[in-house]
Amino acid sequence: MRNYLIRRILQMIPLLIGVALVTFLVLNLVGDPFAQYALNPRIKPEDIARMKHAWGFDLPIHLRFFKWFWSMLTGNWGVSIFSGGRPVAELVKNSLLWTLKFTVASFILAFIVAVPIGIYSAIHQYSILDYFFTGFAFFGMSMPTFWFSFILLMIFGVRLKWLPIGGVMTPGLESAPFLVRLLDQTKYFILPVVVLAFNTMGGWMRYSRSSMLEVIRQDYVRTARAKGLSERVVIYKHALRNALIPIITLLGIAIPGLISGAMITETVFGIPGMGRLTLNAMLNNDYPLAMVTLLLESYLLIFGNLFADILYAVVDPRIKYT
Amino acid sequence: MAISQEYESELTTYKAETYWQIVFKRLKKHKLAIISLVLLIIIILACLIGPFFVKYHYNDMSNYDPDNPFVGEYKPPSKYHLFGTDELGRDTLSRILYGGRISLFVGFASVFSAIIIGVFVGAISGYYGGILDTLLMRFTDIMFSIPVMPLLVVLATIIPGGGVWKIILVITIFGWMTDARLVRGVYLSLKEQEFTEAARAIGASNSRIIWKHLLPNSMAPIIVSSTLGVGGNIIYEASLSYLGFGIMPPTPSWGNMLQNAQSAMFNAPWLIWFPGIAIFITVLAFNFLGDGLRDALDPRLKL
Amino acid sequence: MKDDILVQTKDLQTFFYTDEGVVRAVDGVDIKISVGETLGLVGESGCGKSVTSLSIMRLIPWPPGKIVGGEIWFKGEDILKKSEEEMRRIRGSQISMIFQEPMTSLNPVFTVGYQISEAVLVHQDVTEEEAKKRAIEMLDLVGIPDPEKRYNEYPHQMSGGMRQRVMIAMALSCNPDLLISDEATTALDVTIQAQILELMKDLKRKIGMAILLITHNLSVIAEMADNVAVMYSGKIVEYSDIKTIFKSPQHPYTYGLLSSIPLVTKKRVKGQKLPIIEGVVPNPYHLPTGCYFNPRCPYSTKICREEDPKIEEIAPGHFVKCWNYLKPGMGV
Amino acid sequence: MSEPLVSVKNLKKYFPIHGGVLGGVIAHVKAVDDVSFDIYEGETLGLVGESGSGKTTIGKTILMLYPPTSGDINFQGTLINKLKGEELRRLRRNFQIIFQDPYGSLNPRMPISEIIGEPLVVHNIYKTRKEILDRVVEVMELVGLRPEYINRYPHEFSGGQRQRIGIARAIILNPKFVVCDEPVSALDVSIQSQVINLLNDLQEKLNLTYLFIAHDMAVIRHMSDRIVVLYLGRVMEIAVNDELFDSPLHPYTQALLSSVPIPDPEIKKERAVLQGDIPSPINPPSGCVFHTRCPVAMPVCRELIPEQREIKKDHFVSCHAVK
Repeated sequence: MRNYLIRRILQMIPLLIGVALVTFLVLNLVGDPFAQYALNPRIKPEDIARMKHAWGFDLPIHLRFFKWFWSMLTGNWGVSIFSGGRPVAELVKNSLLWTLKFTVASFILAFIVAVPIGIYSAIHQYSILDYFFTGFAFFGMSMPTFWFSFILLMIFGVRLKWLPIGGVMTPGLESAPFLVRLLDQTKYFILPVVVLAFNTMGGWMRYSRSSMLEVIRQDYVRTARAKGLSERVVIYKHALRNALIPIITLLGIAIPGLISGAMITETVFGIPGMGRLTLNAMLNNDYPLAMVTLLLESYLLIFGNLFADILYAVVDPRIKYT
Repeated sequence: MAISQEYESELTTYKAETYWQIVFKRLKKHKLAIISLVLLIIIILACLIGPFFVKYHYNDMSNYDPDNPFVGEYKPPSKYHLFGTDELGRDTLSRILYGGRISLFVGFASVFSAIIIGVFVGAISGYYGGILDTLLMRFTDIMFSIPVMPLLVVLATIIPGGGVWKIILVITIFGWMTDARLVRGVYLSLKEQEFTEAARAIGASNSRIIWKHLLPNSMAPIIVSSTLGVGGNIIYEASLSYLGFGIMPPTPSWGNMLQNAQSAMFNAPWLIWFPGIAIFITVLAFNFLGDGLRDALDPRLKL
Repeated sequence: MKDDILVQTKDLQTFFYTDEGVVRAVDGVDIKISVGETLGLVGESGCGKSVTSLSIMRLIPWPPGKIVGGEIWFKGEDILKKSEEEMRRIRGSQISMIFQEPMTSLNPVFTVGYQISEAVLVHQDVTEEEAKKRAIEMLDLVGIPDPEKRYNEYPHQMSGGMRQRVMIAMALSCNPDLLISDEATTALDVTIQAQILELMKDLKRKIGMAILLITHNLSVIAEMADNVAVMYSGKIVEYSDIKTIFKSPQHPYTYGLLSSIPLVTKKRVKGQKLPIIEGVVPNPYHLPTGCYFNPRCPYSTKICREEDPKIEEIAPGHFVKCWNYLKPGMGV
Repeated sequence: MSEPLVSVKNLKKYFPIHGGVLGGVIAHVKAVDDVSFDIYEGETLGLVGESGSGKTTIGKTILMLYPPTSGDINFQGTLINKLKGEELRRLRRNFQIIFQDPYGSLNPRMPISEIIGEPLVVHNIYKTRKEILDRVVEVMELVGLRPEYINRYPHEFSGGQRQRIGIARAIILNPKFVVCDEPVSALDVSIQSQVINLLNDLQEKLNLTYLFIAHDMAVIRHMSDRIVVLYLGRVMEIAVNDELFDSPLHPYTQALLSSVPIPDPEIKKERAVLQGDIPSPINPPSGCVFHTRCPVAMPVCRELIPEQREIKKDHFVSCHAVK
């Protein structure tokens, strides 16, 4: 187990560097981002020169990469000109907080809804409810996130006016008591969280279902029955314990989808999160900022996967001893 | 020797169905997959032929006509414009049919090119193993570690142009890794099978084994993943277009038709409904078909 | 004698309903096992021997399988009439089963000790402490060294032979009246198989349970069984005590099987052919008319091709399902 | 006996195991460890052993399907372990293999005409398609397959027939030497004898030399002229058929023979059951690999690897206890 963990963490290092390299290359090899800055009358030439130096643009490309990577690691992320010279770290911190808040919420929602349903479907394969849930799962998988958001907004925001149609909080509530703010926040988050969860749920249901179906076929489930255990114990103890092991990998698998989905959901609902930040950075050709956000999102994904793998090793006794 | 002629006919003749007959027979039992297949054929035909039969060109902006309240901008569905008109008074139906061509083409073409790259990388990696495999797979891991949507947006920005081919290129750049991993996995397991060893034992060359023995045996998962992939890519195209990084107007695609729709939510909901439904139904059909194919091609069902 | 009967199946029929058609996996099987008897059930793959045993356990998975006819009497009661709850109390305590694949038959996420004590806990009114003690006792009984330590190990830490011992320990932990062994030694190496066979003999002497021994290996049958039933395509074709079967088999299939297996004790004559049974086992979806064995039978006559024979008692305790048994010219 | 057709000298095959913190090689599976034997033209050499004995690995390494870790494989005067690429491919027509698994050894997407005929295509033996098909039909008849089935796919055949297809593929190039890797162990009892007879028949007709690998002592006895007994990747004993079965010298061979059940209820034999498990080939015991289970083990067995000695004529034993 210890070896497994150390190996797993060591394997991550080239990945971290590689992702940084790709991010760096993609956003640098295309051209000089400062060429576009120069066209902008709002930016002073000396600012450009200062930034060129700060980002190492006066260095050869490989040295520039190391300089950049080092400044990334040390948290020295610079300032974003298009956001009025605010420090990138501050922009990212705020955005990351919003993104985490609502992705984690939808992650939990998706997990607690999808996994039990998937398990249920497997146990009652070919029952009416199984068909219903299968349909539901495909529905979720096939629905473009933004379109689904539109529909929900049209129904709950425009027609019924139950929920706000965008933003993250009602203006003027910044200093209200905590509970009031929480309630307010919940109101704003319901739609985006549901949309994002809905999008992930379908895949999870199918995955949990097939994982459980796979386990039910195994010899040891027959052994458990032959022992005289009740069907409940056979399913919920012997089978489920095994089925949950691959389901844990979902934690890792789900993160890319969540990050991608979050980008769209944030845009539709006007949540100032990481996705929106990346998007705006790209729209404004603010490459230094985009590089930070892209790198951070990738690292989020890599660490999420690491977490899932560790959890996997904890639950599966077969990994402990290798 | 061994078997006397008299009895043999009774002993041996199983039904002589080919692999694809068996697969199709299994697929037929999957009602939703068959319905989806039919539906997809209809959708594809409609998009291909449809534009020749509709009254309006997709870019026609019908002029204001004081005598006809159904013609003009933001008109709801009527017998003149079955799916209504958009902010410029263009016929939504015509745009959906034409946009379908674009969306479907993007879906198919990017899946196709991703498969070419993915199969090549996966096959080489899985068959030869060693350093080559390690390098290719580490690169795949890296590509996998960058979240798709942000990467798409970045790629769409830095690659110049706004056409269909650019979007296909962009989707291909991130899309090949799934196929590569898939094919590699299949090759790794097939490589251990005795029929691969048998091919080596008779003296078959590596390239013969890779392309003639192993590739046909990895078709099943590739077919399933591409079917699901077409649907997925249609959604990616739509999402990119919605974010403003996709197919650029005036060329219609299902995605960019929805681009301005958010602001039309209050007064022209049909502009949201129709393109969305087109995407949804098409993707749903691809997903059902892919699921049916997965069951029909399941390698665990012994042949 | 009659009162000694522990298990008896009467005209048992278990069918599988698949897309290609109905497979009559077990089609009218009558076997009986007395208290303390070892019955060998022998046949090739697909002949229905495993389905017979799973039917007795009532563990046929539906869909696609189903017991569609017949009776299974266990200790004077028809277990096909029992409720699932009553049946559950029989499984693992009065009838136990061990399977072919020791590598996959144990649950990978629980310790072997836990899996044994679980069997004790469901069937006996004991505390967890006592169940654990019993499990360790059982591990010791089946010859696993250092049982206290092994109790806490996971299946993947054990070899195939050890896992099969664990399976036996689990099966015998509640002192069953009948142990069903479904090809339990087939996957094992020959020196390990010898260990397990010796263990089973030894335990049988100590515990006195009856055994239904299912195998395709005639040598294992010869070593272990008191009586033998030979199955072919879902039916019993010959049934007798062990010596009669091996000395004077009456069914051409039994005879063919016995004479076609190479013997470790027989001197080699280079170029000498083994007697063979021609052809292959019939496709279960397209069974031949008449006697199922007739296309492969060297003694097949017109009636064999037209009508399926009934099983007959040709001598006390010796049953044969064949039109031509002991007929002149059969050469058996 | 004349010059050997195949001569194996000090063959070793270790498979690396990756693991540890850096995922490097942490150990080896010593599948074959210092094995030497000869195979003479026209004979059947039986190779017998339990799982982990390395018998299949030996068979496949001799054919260079796995590159040996060390040692020499001499085929008719050519050290084939020294050959590379094209040279080796050319020579492959002389030695072939029949596999254990009749399901896994045939490509499910190829009709059997292509499966059986592929060696001809690969080695450019016949030019036209008709010539190839004629030869395929000829071989199919030889192994007892009806030529009408030539365009069918493997899934349409039963296990025994598939094994015949595999045999046809192996003999179509008229090889001199065939490795039979447990060719009957996956088959039903009634089919085993058919395939055994077929193999004997073909050996006679085509003058084949067999390396016959099996774990079933009875099948080995029926098939082999001479027998090599393996345990944990090492040779325990080599002897002529009757000699080995009538007077086995190595304690392992004795135990192995005594473990085999006999299909005769009259014989209630007292068997010497070997205690304990087969050790893992990853970390085999020191000295004689059998000493952990050996009933006559001495202190020296733990220390020294016994040499392979010719105790009687053509009877080799690797054991300290055998005098």
